[in-house]
Amino acid sequence: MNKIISIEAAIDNIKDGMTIMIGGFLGVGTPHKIVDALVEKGVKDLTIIANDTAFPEIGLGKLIVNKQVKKVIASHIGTNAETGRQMNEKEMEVDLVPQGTLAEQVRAGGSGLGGFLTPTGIGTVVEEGKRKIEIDGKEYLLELPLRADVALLAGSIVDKKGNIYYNKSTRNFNPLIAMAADTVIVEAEEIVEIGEIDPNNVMTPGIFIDYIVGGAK
Amino acid sequence: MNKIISIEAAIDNIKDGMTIMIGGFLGVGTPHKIVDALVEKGVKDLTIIANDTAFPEIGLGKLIVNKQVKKVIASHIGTNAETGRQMNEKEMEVDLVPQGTLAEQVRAGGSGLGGFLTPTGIGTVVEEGKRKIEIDGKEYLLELPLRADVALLAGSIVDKKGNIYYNKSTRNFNPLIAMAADTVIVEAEEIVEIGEIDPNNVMTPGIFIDYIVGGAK
Amino acid sequence: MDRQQIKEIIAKRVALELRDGDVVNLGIGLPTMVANYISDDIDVIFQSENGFVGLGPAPKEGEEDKDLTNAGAQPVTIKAGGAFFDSSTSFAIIRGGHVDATVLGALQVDEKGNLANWMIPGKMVPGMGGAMDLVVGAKKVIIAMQHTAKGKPKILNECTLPLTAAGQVDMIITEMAVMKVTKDGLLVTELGPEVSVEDVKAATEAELIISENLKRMELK
Amino acid sequence: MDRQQIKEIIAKRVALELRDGDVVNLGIGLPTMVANYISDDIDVIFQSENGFVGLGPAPKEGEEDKDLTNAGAQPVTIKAGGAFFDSSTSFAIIRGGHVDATVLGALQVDEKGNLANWMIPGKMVPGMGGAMDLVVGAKKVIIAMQHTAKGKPKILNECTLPLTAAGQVDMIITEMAVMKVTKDGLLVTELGPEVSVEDVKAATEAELIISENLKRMELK
Repeated sequence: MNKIISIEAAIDNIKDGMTIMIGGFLGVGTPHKIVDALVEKGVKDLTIIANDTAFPEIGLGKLIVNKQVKKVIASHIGTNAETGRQMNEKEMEVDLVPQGTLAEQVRAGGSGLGGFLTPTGIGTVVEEGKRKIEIDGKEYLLELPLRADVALLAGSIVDKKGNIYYNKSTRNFNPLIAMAADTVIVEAEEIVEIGEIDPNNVMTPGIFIDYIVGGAK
Repeated sequence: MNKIISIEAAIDNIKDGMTIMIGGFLGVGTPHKIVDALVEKGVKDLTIIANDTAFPEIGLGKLIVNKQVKKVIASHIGTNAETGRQMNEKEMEVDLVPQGTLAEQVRAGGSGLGGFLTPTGIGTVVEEGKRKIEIDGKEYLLELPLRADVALLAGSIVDKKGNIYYNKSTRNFNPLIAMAADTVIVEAEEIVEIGEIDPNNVMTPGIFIDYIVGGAK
Repeated sequence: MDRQQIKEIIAKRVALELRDGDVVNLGIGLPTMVANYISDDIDVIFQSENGFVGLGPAPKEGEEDKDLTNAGAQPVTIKAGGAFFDSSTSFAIIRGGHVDATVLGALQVDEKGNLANWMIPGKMVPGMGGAMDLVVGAKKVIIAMQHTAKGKPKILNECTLPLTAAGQVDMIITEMAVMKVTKDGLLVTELGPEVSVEDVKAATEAELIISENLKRMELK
Repeated sequence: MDRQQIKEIIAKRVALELRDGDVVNLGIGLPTMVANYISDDIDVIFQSENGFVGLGPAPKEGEEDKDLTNAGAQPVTIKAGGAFFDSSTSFAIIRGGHVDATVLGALQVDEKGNLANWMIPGKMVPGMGGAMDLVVGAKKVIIAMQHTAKGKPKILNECTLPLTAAGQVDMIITEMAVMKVTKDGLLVTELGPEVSVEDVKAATEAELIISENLKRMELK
């Protein structure tokens, strides 16, 4: 099975109205070439699940500036004024989620869990509409899993089976979204032969990866 | 802070009646020298949380043969006939837990989660005494976190800050129990200087580790 | 037929169910033999629940690695392109639907797809290990076993032993037949070598539906 | 005092709260400055919620690494003995009580230890990022901020803005005072340079309890 495809073939998997998870933290560890191709193609009405909406001219922030996004689920939007503007003018829906809860929701979605109990958000607006469960006298919120149609990852070194090695702080949400979507595409900074990444050091096993797109290098 | 201590000093942390998590899968990835020292010392009435009870002459199975264990929480005891005998004769209590649930309970215990919902065990005796919660028409069991007084890990390469690199299939429960106990002790196969393990390849950050015991090599 | 021949038939037939690129978890015992009969022109990735994908064959004598064993504590190898992980990730893979098929033995299985394979009360209580998660999480659950135990049926109207999981079995493969678990009951789609429909019925407690396209197992 | 001097006082005083071996997460802005004032004879490990421990100072110009930034997207370094991980592990660390202290700014904080620092409805809604998890999970929550905003009190009887977390703040450090959140209310234990009890009371809406052992901040 050859998983390496062109960027055009990769984004053919993304249709109007889909839910897309995108890796990265303020643009670090984001598959920039795939995002740029999506901006160019103009797919619209997307629901984006990501840590943040990056910056207007960097990363997935561009999709928002280009009005391709119907809804955002993220922990932080403060670095992209356009997200706030579209939210305030009700052009786009924004769900703000505590970062740890968001990471865990994606992990649950990829792990077959029906949800989890977290103390985060108790006593705040995050509680709204959620079930509260008491365990040993302490209150927790029941948070539900998140899944997507497509996950877009950035990998520093990717072998031809899709095994991924992330460099430094580029890892962030990438290994989590790799497990939580029907179709998983990684943008590789460097593609290497099978066996070149020590099995001990693989951070995302290739079994999660459907397609590899040759990236920056 | 010097974390390296003698094996005697390490097991001084373990008292009669404590709950101890021990890494390993049928003895692979188990801190054998620490277990042997515990057998020799004869600490008793322990509650052991581990994947399995290994073999009568290998790994934590020795603690059971030596009648130091009051209760075992594990997914599998079939390789150690003495566990079954003590269970059947009611000399020792045994909680059998599905392996994925056990791993997740330990992870929850170390992660500040109040519990999680799993489909595993629905329609089986594992349900007994547990709350069932329906999410989108599907039933899940609410499983609760596990924690311990002390966790005993085996690490292949450990630096002086306690950063751990596990070789091959020795990893198993070790990174999980590292987060879920009040006192965490790793038996190192090899101790190296700080900086010798690439921060990308650290599998258990040293912040979880209280003590390092020099091991086999 | 001797026991070895029976096992071979079962393992060979199970192997035909696996597809190129499939991630598969094989139980210990008979299911492990399936790996020996997979066609060379497909790439099946074996998962070992103690923490890796890319499980390879046993090493040569003298080349065992103490740090690399399967879920039965036997020395194994890892293929190029494999990957190690911890137990929570291993079961995230299993429970999360990332395993395409699991092949497991059974003490009992019934027409509703219920499976009992982890304990006999008062006699044998080894624990469920990873079986409960595997049966709930794998996309396809294949039971691979001898059709009967000491002449007694193992395919029942209803399991009497404690269940491993309820209604999760997709397929049963024995030396006598291939059966699919359907809403209406067990559908026999193939017969084993030199076995008649009557033979299968006689060795089975559960009601059987015989497929209109009933075939003989094609084993190489 | 100018703004820079005020910030310095606060950062220096917060630094005295940190102990050898502590794992600490510093919020962006003023809290980040705390790292500059930690005594050389202790080892404090900084956690960065985007995925590592061992956060070091900013790199020299020209030595920035595009793959290594802090939670504010600024280029940083990692110290020897640091470690990278994914976001779920990062928050397992945070929520699981493995962070000894977090230092955060605030819009409002009240005498019950309630904190509001993530939004002003209709005006500023940046999102909570990791703040809600940090405040719930860290063993010690230290609020480091200017005592007032444009002359108006920020330390209130009760927060009016949406909360980040309820009852989680342990300590408030401003240029005017060090306050501990106790069952009985806010206990003033230290005064800032050239500040009187009356000055602090005038700048604070919440009722203040004055410690019997009231001291002057000792800053180097």
